[in-house]
Amino acid sequence: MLSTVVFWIAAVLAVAGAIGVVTLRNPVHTALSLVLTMLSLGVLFLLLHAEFLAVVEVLVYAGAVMVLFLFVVTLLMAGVKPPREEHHLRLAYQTLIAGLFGLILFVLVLHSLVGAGWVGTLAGPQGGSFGTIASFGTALFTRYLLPFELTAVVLLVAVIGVVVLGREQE
Amino acid sequence: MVPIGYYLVLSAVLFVIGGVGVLSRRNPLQMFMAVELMWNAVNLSFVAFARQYLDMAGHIFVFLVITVAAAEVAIGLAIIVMVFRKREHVDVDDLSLMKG
Amino acid sequence: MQDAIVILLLPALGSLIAAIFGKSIGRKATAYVTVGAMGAAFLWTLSVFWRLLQLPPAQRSFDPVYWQWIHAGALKLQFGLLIDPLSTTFFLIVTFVGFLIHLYSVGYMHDDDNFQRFFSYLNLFALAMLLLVSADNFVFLLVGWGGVGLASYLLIGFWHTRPSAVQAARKALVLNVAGDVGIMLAIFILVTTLGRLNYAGVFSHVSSLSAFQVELIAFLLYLGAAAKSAQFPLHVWLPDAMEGPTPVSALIHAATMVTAGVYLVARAYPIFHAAPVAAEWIAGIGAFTALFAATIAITQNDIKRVIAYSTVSQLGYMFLAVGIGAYAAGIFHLTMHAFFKALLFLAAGSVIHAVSGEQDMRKMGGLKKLLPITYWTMLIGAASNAGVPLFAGFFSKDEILGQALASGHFWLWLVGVVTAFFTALYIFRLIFLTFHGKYRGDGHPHESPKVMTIPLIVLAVGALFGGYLNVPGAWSVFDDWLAPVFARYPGGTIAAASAAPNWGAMALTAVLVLVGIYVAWLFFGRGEVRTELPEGVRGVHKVLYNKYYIDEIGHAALVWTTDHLGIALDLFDRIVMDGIVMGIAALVKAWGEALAPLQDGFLRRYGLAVLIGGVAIVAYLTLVQ
Amino acid sequence: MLEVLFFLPVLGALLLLLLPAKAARWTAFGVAVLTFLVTLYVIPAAYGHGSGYGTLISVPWIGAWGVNWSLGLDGLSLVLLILTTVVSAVAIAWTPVRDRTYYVLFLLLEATAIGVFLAADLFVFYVFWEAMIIPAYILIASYGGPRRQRAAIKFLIYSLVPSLLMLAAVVVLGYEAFLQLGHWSFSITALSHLSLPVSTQMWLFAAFAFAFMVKIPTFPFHSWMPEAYAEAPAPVTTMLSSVLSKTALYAFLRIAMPILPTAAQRFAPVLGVLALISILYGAFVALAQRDGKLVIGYSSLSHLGLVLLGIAALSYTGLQGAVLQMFNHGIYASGLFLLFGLVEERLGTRDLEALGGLEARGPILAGLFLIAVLTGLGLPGLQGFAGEITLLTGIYMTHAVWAWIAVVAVILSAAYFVRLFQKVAHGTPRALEGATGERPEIRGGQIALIAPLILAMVFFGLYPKAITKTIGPALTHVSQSVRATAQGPSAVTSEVQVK
Repeated sequence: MLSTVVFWIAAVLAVAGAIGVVTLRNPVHTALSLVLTMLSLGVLFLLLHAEFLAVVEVLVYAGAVMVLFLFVVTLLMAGVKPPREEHHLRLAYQTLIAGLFGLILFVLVLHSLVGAGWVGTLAGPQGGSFGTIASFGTALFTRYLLPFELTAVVLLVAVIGVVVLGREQE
Repeated sequence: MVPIGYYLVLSAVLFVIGGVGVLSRRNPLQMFMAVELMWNAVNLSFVAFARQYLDMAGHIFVFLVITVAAAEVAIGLAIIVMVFRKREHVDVDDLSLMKG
Repeated sequence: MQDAIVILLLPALGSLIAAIFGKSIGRKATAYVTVGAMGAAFLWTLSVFWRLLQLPPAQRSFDPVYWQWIHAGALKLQFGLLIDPLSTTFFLIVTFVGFLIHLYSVGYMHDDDNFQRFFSYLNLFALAMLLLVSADNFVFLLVGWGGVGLASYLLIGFWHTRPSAVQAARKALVLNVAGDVGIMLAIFILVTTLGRLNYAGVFSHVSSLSAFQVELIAFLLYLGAAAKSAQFPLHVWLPDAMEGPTPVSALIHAATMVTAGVYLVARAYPIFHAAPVAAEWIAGIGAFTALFAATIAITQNDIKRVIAYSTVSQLGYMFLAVGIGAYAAGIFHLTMHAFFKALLFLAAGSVIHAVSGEQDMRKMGGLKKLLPITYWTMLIGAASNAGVPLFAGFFSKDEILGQALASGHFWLWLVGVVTAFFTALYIFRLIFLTFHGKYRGDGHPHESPKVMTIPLIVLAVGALFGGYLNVPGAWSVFDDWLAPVFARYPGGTIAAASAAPNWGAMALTAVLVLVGIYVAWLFFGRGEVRTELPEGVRGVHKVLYNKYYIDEIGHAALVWTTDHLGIALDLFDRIVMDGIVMGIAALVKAWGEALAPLQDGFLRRYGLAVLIGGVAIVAYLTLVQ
Repeated sequence: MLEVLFFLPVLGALLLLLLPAKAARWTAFGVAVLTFLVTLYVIPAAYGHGSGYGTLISVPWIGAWGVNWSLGLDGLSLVLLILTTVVSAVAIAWTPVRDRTYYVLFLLLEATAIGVFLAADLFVFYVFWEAMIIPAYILIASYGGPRRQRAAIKFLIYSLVPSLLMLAAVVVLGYEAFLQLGHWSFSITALSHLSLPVSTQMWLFAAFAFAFMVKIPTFPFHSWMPEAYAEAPAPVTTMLSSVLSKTALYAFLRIAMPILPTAAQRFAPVLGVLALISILYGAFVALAQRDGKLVIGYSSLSHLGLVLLGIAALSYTGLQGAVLQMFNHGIYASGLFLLFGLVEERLGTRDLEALGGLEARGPILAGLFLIAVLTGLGLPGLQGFAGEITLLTGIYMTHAVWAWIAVVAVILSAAYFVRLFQKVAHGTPRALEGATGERPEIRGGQIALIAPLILAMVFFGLYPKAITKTIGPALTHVSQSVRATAQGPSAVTSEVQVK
C-alpha cells in the first residue's frame, strides 16, 4: 500500500514539474521545475526496482545536466532582452495547435494502452536478482559491452565538439 | 502494487507535455528542457517495461539514453551559447537560416 | 564460266585506281587505265560470247557462285552471276558502247578540272550496270540497280557548282530510290511466299503463287523498272539528267541505266507472263509514253532535250514490246537503240563542243559544212531513230509493231504507228535546225578531234547495219541467239513471233515515217526558226513546250507536300513535343515554388509538422491496423 | 579475360590522371586500341556450347541479395563490343581537346558501355546502365556548345526518371526470384526461367521499355535528343548515337524479351506502332532541319525506329536484321557525325544554308562523307543495305503492313541524306574559309582514323554474313523464348528457309 501512495505523490509531482517546464516564464524556474520532475522520476525508478538508474537519474540528470543548464541560463540571460513580439502573428496558433495534437496523441496512446490491456496489468512478482546493481553490471559488461564502449566514443565526440564550438571565433 | 499501465500513462502524459513544450516555448533553453522532459518520459516507459518483463535490457537502454542525453545537452548548449552570444534576443524564431 | 567475274572486276579496279591514285598518276595514265579497263572488259566479254557460241543453244547458261553473302534467318543468299545469252547481250552492249563513250570522253572532258574523278565515275557506272544484268538473284540485281542510281547521281551532278545540275541529280536519285523500293517490296513478298530469291528458284515456282501475289510482284518490279527506264509519270528525271556532261547522257540513255527496266521485265518474264494485268499495263503505259514523249520532243529547242525525250519515247516502244510478250523484239530494239542513241548523243556532244557549249538549236544551223563527219554520222543516227527503211531502227521497231498487231493489240499498234510519224518529225526537225540553213550563232565552229569522231563512225556503222541481224521473212539471228533464254520457262515467246511478216502494216509505217520527214522539211527544211506560230496551235504548243506540266504537277504533289510536311513536323517537334517536356518541367518548378513558402525557417513550425506527422503515424498504427 | 575488357579503360583513365595533359589524347587512344585488341582476343570465347553464353564469369558480390559480379559473352554481346571499342577508339582521338578530364571521362564512358554489354546479372547491368549516364552528362555539360548546360540537364533528367522505374522493376524481379527459387537472384539466365503472371510481366516490361526507349530514343521520348546531339561535341554525339543507343536496343534483346516473353508478345504492337511513328516522324523532321548535325540525329531516330520495328516484329529474321543494322548504324552514324563534326570544325558552322562547296576545296573529306551518306541511305552494296533488307524482310514476314509503311522511310532517307550531302559539298563555296581560315580538308591522321569505319561500311556490305553468323545462336535463344510462349515450340521452326 505504501508503494501506491508513494507512486501517486511522485506522479503528481512529476506532472506538476512538467507543467512548470512548459508554462513558467523564467528559465531558472523552468529548470527548477524540471529538476522536480526528475527527482520524482527517480522515486518512481526505485518503485520499479531500478535502484542504480534512480541514482544515476538524480546524480547525472538532476545534478550534473541541470546544473549545466542553469549555468548557461545565467550566462545568457545577463544582458539579453526578452523575446521579440514580431513573430507572434505568424506563429499565432502554434501553441494551440501543438496542444491539440498533443492531446490527440495522448488519447491515441491511451487508447492503445487500454486496448492492449496494459492499464490494469499488475507486474508479476520480482524474481531473483532483477534490478540489482550486480545484475545491471553483469548485463552491461557482458552482453551490452559493445554499446557501452560506443557511448564512450559518443562522449568523446561530444567533448571535442563542445571544445570546437566553444572556441573564441575571432 | 500499482499496475504497470499507470506508469505508462504517466510516461505518455509527460511525453505529450514535453512535446507541447518544445513547440510552444520560444526560448531555446526552455525548448531544450522540454526535450529533456520527453527523454525522461521515455526512460520511464523503458524502466516500466523492464519491470514487467524482468529484463535488464530496458535498464541498459535507459543508461545509454542518459549518456547520450548528456552528450547532446553538452553539444546543444554549446551551440546555443555560440549562436546567441552575439545576439540581443534569445528567440528561436529569429533563426530563419533554413528558410526556403 | 567462273572467270566471267573478271568483266566486273576490270571496271571496278579502274574506278578505284582513278579515284584513289588519279591525282598522282595524272590524266593520261588515268585515261589509259579506265578506257583500257572497258576495252579489256569488252574483249573478255567477246571471249565469253565465243565460248557460249561453241555450245549447243540449250546449254548456254551458267550460274557460277562466288561466296555466301548473308545468312540471316529466312534470308540466305549467295553472290553468283548468271551468264546466258541475255546477260551476254547486255555485256556486249555495255562494254562495247561504254568503251566508245569512254574513248569519246577523253576528248570531250579534256579540259575539265576533275578529269580523273569523271573517269572513275564512268567505270563505276559500267560496273554497276554489269552487275545489274549479270546478277543471278533479285538482291544483287538490286545492288546493281542502286549502284547505277548512285553513278547516275554522281555524273548528273558532276558539275556540282551548277544549281540545276545538283537539283537534277537529287531528283534522279530520289526517283530511282523510289523505284528501288518497289523491287525491295517484291523481294519481301518473294522471300515470304517462295522463300527463295535466285532467278532459277523463283521462276520455276511462279505457278505456286496466287494470281494476286504474282500481279503484285509484277507491279512492284515494274515500279522499279518504270522509275529506272523513265516510264510515264516517273520519266521526269530523265530529261533533266542531261545536266550532266554529254558522254554521261549517252551512257545513261544508250548503254546503261534506262535499259535496266527493259532488262528486268525481260529477265523476269515468267512472272510477267503469269501476271497478264500487269503486262497489259506495261504495254499500255509503254505505248502512251512513246506518244507522249514524242509530242513533247517536237517543241523543245535544246538539242539534248529533244534527244532525251526521244529516249523516253523509244523506251515506250521497248516496254510496249516486253508488255505484250515480245521479249526478244524488245531486246532487239534496245540493242539497236543503244547504237543510234549513243550516236545521237555523242554527235550532239560534238556539236555542242564545236559551238562552245551552246545547246539551243535556235542559235545553231548551217553546221553541215563545218562539221561534216558529225553531220553524216548524226544523219544516220537520226534516220535509224526515225525508222527510215533499211536502217537499224526500222527493223527493230517494225518487229515490235508487227508483233503487236499479230498478237491482237490493234490500239497499241496504232499508237506505235502514229508515234513513228512524230518520231520522224522531231528528229529531222533537229537535223534541219542544227545543220541546215545558215549559222545563227556567233562562235567559230570546228570539227571535233579524232578521239571523238572515231566512236561516232563506229557507232554509225552499227546504226546503219545492225538491223540486218533480224530481217523479216528471211532470217532472225538475234532472236535465235536469245531464244534459249526465253524457252526455259513458259511464256517466253508469243505465237506471233513465228507468224509471217505483215507487209502491208510495214509499208504503212514506212510511208508515215517518210511523210514525217517531209513535214519536217516543209517547216524546218530551210533551217530557219519560226518564231510566229499560227493562232490555232499556240495553245497546244505551250502545253507541249511545258511538257504537259508534269514536272509542276509532280513537284506540287510530292516535293512540296513532303517538304512542307517536314517543316510542319519540325515545328511540331519543337513546339509540341519539346513543349510537353518543358511544360512538365515548368509544372514541377511551379509546384516547388508554390510549396517553398512552407519552408519559412521557423524551427518551431517544422517541429509542429513533425508532431502532426507523428500523430498521423500513431493514429494509423493504433486505429487502422 | 572479360573483366579485363572493362577494367582496361578504367585503369587507362586512372593512368591519364598521372600523365601530363599533353600525352592524354594519344594515351587514351592507345588504351582504346588496346581494349579493341583485347576484344579481338576474346572472340573465340564467345562461341560456346549451343545457345547461352560462350563464357560466363561469376563472382559473389552482394551475397545477401544474391547479386553476383557476373559477366557473360556470346555472339550478340561480342558484335556490340567490337562496335563499341572501334567507335570509341576512333572518336576518342578524333579531335584534340586540351583537357585531361575529357579523355578520362571518355574512357569511363567506354568502360561503362562495355559493362552494359557484358553484364550477365541484372543488378550489374543496372549499375553500369546508371554509371554510363555520369560521364555522358559531364561530357555534354562541360565540353559542349553554348547551350550545353540545359542540354545536359535535360539528358540527365530524361535518363534518370525512367531508370528509377527500371530499378523498381529490377528489385521486383529479384524478389520474384526469391519467392520462386527460395533465394534472391539477379542472374539474367535464372530470371528468364521464372514463371511470372502476365499482369506482373506487363508492368515490368513497361518499366524496362520506357527506360530503353528513352535512351534509343524513340518517339515520343526523344525530346532530349535534338539538344543533346546538337550541343555535345562531335565525338560525344557519336558515342551517344552509336553506342549508348545500342545499349538500349541490346537491353531489349538481352533482358526485356527473354525474361518477360509474354509481355514482349503483348507489347509488340505498341512498340511497333511507336517505332513506325519514329521512322516516319524522324524522316520528315530530318528533311526540314537546317542544322546538319540534327539531320543526322533525326535520321538516327528514323533508322533506330526501324531497328526497334524489327525487334517488335518478333521474327528470327527480324531480330537478325535488327542486330545487323544496330552494328551498321553504329558504324555509319559514327562516320557521319565525325566527318560532319570535322566540317563544322573547319568551317565554323553547322547551318546547311551557310555551308557548301566542300567538294571543290576538300575533295577527300567530301568523298569520305559521301561514302558515309550513301551507307546511311542504304545504297545497295554498302553496309546499310544489308541490314535494311534483312530487317524489312523480317518485318514483312510477320507484319507485312508495317513493312509497306516502313519502306517509305527508305525513299525519305535518300531525300534528306542527299540534301545533306549536296548542301555541304555542292554548290558555290559560301562559308569556305570559315572560322579557322584553314583549308577544309581532312588530314592524314584523321584519314587513318576514319579508314576502319569506311572499310567496315564496304566490307560488311559485301559480307554481312560475318555478323549474322556470329549473332545467330544468341538470337535463336531470344526468339525461341518469345515465340514459344505464344504459339508453342512448333512455331519456332516454321520459318521459311531460303536456298
